[in-house]
Amino acid sequence: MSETIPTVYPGVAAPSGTPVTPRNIPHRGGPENPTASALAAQFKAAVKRVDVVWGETTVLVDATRLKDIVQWLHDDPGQRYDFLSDVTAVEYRDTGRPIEVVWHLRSLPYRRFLRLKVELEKTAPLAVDSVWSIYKSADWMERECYDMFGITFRGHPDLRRILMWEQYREGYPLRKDFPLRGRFSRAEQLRQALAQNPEAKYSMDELSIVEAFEDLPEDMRQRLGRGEKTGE
Amino acid sequence: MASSFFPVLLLIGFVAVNAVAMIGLSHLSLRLRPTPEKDTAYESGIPPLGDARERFSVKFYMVAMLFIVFDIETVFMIPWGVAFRQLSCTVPLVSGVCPSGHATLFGLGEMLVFIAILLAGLVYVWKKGALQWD
Amino acid sequence: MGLTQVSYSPETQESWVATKLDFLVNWGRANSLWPMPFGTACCAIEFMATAASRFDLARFGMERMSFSPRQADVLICAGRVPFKLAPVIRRIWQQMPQPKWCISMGACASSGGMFDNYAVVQGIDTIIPVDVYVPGCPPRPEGLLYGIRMLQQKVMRERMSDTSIRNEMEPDPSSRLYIPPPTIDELSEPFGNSVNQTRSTV
Amino acid sequence: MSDTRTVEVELSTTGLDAQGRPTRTPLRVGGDGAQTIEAYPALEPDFAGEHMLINIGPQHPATHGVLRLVLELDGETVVRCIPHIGYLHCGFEKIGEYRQYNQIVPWTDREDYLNSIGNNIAFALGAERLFGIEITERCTVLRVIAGELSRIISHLVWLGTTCIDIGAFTPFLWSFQERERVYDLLERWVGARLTTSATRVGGMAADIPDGWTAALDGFIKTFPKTIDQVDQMLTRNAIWVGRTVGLGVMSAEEATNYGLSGPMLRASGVAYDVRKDFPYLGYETYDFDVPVGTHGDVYDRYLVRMEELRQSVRILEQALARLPGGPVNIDDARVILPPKSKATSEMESMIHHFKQVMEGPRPPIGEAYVVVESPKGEKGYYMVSDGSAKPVRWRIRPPSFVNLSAIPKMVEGHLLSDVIAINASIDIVMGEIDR
Repeated sequence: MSETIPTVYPGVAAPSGTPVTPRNIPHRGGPENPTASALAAQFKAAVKRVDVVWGETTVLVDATRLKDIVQWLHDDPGQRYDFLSDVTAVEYRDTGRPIEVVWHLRSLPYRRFLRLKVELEKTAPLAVDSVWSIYKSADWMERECYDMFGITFRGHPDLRRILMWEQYREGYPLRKDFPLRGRFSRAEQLRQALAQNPEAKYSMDELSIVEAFEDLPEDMRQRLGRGEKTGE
Repeated sequence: MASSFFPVLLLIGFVAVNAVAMIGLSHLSLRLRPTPEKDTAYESGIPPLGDARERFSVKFYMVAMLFIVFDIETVFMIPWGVAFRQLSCTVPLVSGVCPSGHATLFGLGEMLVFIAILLAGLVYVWKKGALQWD
Repeated sequence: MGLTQVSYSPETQESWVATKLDFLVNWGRANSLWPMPFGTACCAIEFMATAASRFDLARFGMERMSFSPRQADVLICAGRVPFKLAPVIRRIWQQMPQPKWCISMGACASSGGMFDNYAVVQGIDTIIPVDVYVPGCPPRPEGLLYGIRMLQQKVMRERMSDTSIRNEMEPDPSSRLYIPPPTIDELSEPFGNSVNQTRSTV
Repeated sequence: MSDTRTVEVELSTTGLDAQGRPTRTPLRVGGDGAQTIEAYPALEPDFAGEHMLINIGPQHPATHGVLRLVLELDGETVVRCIPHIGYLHCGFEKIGEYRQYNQIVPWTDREDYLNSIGNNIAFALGAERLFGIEITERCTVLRVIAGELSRIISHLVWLGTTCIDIGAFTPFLWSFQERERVYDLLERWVGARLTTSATRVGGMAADIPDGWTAALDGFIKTFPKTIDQVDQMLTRNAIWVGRTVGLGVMSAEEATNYGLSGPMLRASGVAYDVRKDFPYLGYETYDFDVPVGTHGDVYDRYLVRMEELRQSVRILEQALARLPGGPVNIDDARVILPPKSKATSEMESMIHHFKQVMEGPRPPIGEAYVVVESPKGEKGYYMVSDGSAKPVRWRIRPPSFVNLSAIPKMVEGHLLSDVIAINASIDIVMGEIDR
């Protein structure tokens, strides 16, 4: 982990002059965030493309080098991107195009905003490095990204579904091939929701806290023994 | 003297009748419709796990005991308060008031001794660390 | 005794004493319904506004909110119910002692509302029996008060001798549902504009 | 001296039960096999009680919605807290891909239903960035007014419910009485109390009726009195201070690293306010200051939010003073409906009207992520468009979702009743957390 950074007062390191509401921003080619050029200099091959869309600098990076890039952005005194605003994924409507995983980073002292993108081919298993070790806020966001898109984050401490319940059979809702009303009929969806066994309400470590193995009925214990994950 | 017990008996009788009537009537008019879910414990809508009969740490029990000791102490103050005038008056009261010149501080002294004893108990408990919570 | 028809018709041939006793009991029940606010979403905020001082719920005897089902009379489902919450609301409904009623507050609780997608129960009447539906998104406090008044009138018309309305419903063991699946599918059918809004591209 | 020792012991059972855990079998010395056993810690009298698992579950008065906290309790102190969310997941982001831009506005109300008109503004700003259009001067000031009104009613609900959680019932009635007055203002403007759907891409649903500014002025004059009453009642109240000081402390680095934003971050000492650092709607021209706490505990969050209420009133005064005349909607027919009079009289406007209603506006290909200072924190909509009338992705950046993810860290070690106070101080809205 990086050394602890002193109390962060926004704008302390930013160039002088109070920021103003941006007006008539060009669609492409606006003023670029200086971090983009610094990134290109630091990680030459990893930075594939830099473009400025509606005034926001977007850097497309190589998936394998992502973790070092984010670590460098977080630790480097010249960048200090200490606020991870969002981790999400985008799947386009034409099936050929790869899924993009997007990180929105913000540097409070330098008042800068940067968007990192990584493209994951749909043919290969969707996996990318987790940035949980750098930003603790990524924990739940990555779990939600896994829950909604099926993208596994390598290195995440506890990658489980966070919004749907653990034994949700219908797949990953935000994928474009997932129908809006779900795959099963309404009655089947309701039956599956109501038919969850009681231990589905508790994660494995909660069961171990209470040493509740004894008072679980026999069939539930086999299910747990077979390694069926529980918990919501 | 005997007649003065009638209101007390009346009160006890009324309380007993009231209690029995409430429980009895509701028991008679009630119609139980048990279902498996209705009998399980309510834990915010989630099936409970583990039983509540856990071993609690001993500090809860000790605080309860200390509370009872000092609560009874205040209970004993009530009869003392009622009879305070009689205690601190060497001659029988005249229409509820002690004739002047005969009032002594015997009643007060008696209660202070009682409290001093319990205070010693409190100091002992305090030094022993029973009140030490965490 | 001819009690097979619905017990709310007042002209059943009951003795004077029975109807007067019914009136007394129903009057007591109707004017002291303890609501269990099963508040999930926006309707819960409007329910809090109804319980606050301007649209006072206490005028109708419903001031005492009971958050435990053991003392509740009315389950007011204020807000949308996702599938993950379905077992919770069913368990709470089963843990409420009889006599109990249910108000489904808002369009989302009554019919899934605008959430016609994979995640939301299309109306809590597929899970629990509902007595009064309050339309609106969220219903204005007056709308909810009107729904509560309607429930009170329904309580006033009940007959103690007809015990069928107080029986606990048992879900059918094979599918754990109260209502047969075809009925649930038919109830949850998309209707109106919701039919052609399932295309992601235009 | 290592505390393991070798003892010749004859065990009747294998010593491990089915789950592979040591069974507490009586030690009987003697017999042949020598067995190494760690010295049982239980040799000296064991006063510690076993841990208990309780559910502050989805249906609970103090969880402000359907949050479920599973707590492992040792006596009364919380040893571990495992939050379970998702009980109000209604698939907002999936529906966003099936709706045109102006049809998404009603969804933004229902998502964070305490700050509905604030969300409309956040969505409208994001969409206008995506379309590349600039809104009129009057619409900018009207949105500032609406945003600050929304911050006031959201903080008032937080105030009311936190006071109920910690035990004071009267502030709930005071704050909801003030909310009703703001509801009247919003209802006269937009027609709805809670689900306002007030903005459109490129303007507002309606201009403010006449007499509305006078009513707003009346509210601005009398509202600070209520804040002072609550302040007088709570700030130096021994019970309130005793229940909130030193609870759920988050230092500045932790708060930034956990991604907290809004009053949660500012209470920890980080002065990050989107209106000052990444301004929008001309906030840099308004004169207001940002309250920053020092300790990052529940009491500081209370103070920061109370101060924000006063600052919002200050902004409202300045915005009301500079409210310019002119049209509310831009007159770009590609994006916004032409006024009804023109639509029924001119042929071209009628065609535009028909096209807007049937197909909805179409943004150029691109993506936009505009961030707004919502009462809970940094709220933003990340929209990706491929040129069609429906977005490819409509991502909601939920501040309470990230703020809540820090609850295990804040809660562990405190008492059970403190869990309720800390949870109330995060000001969570489950609709936004579960989307």
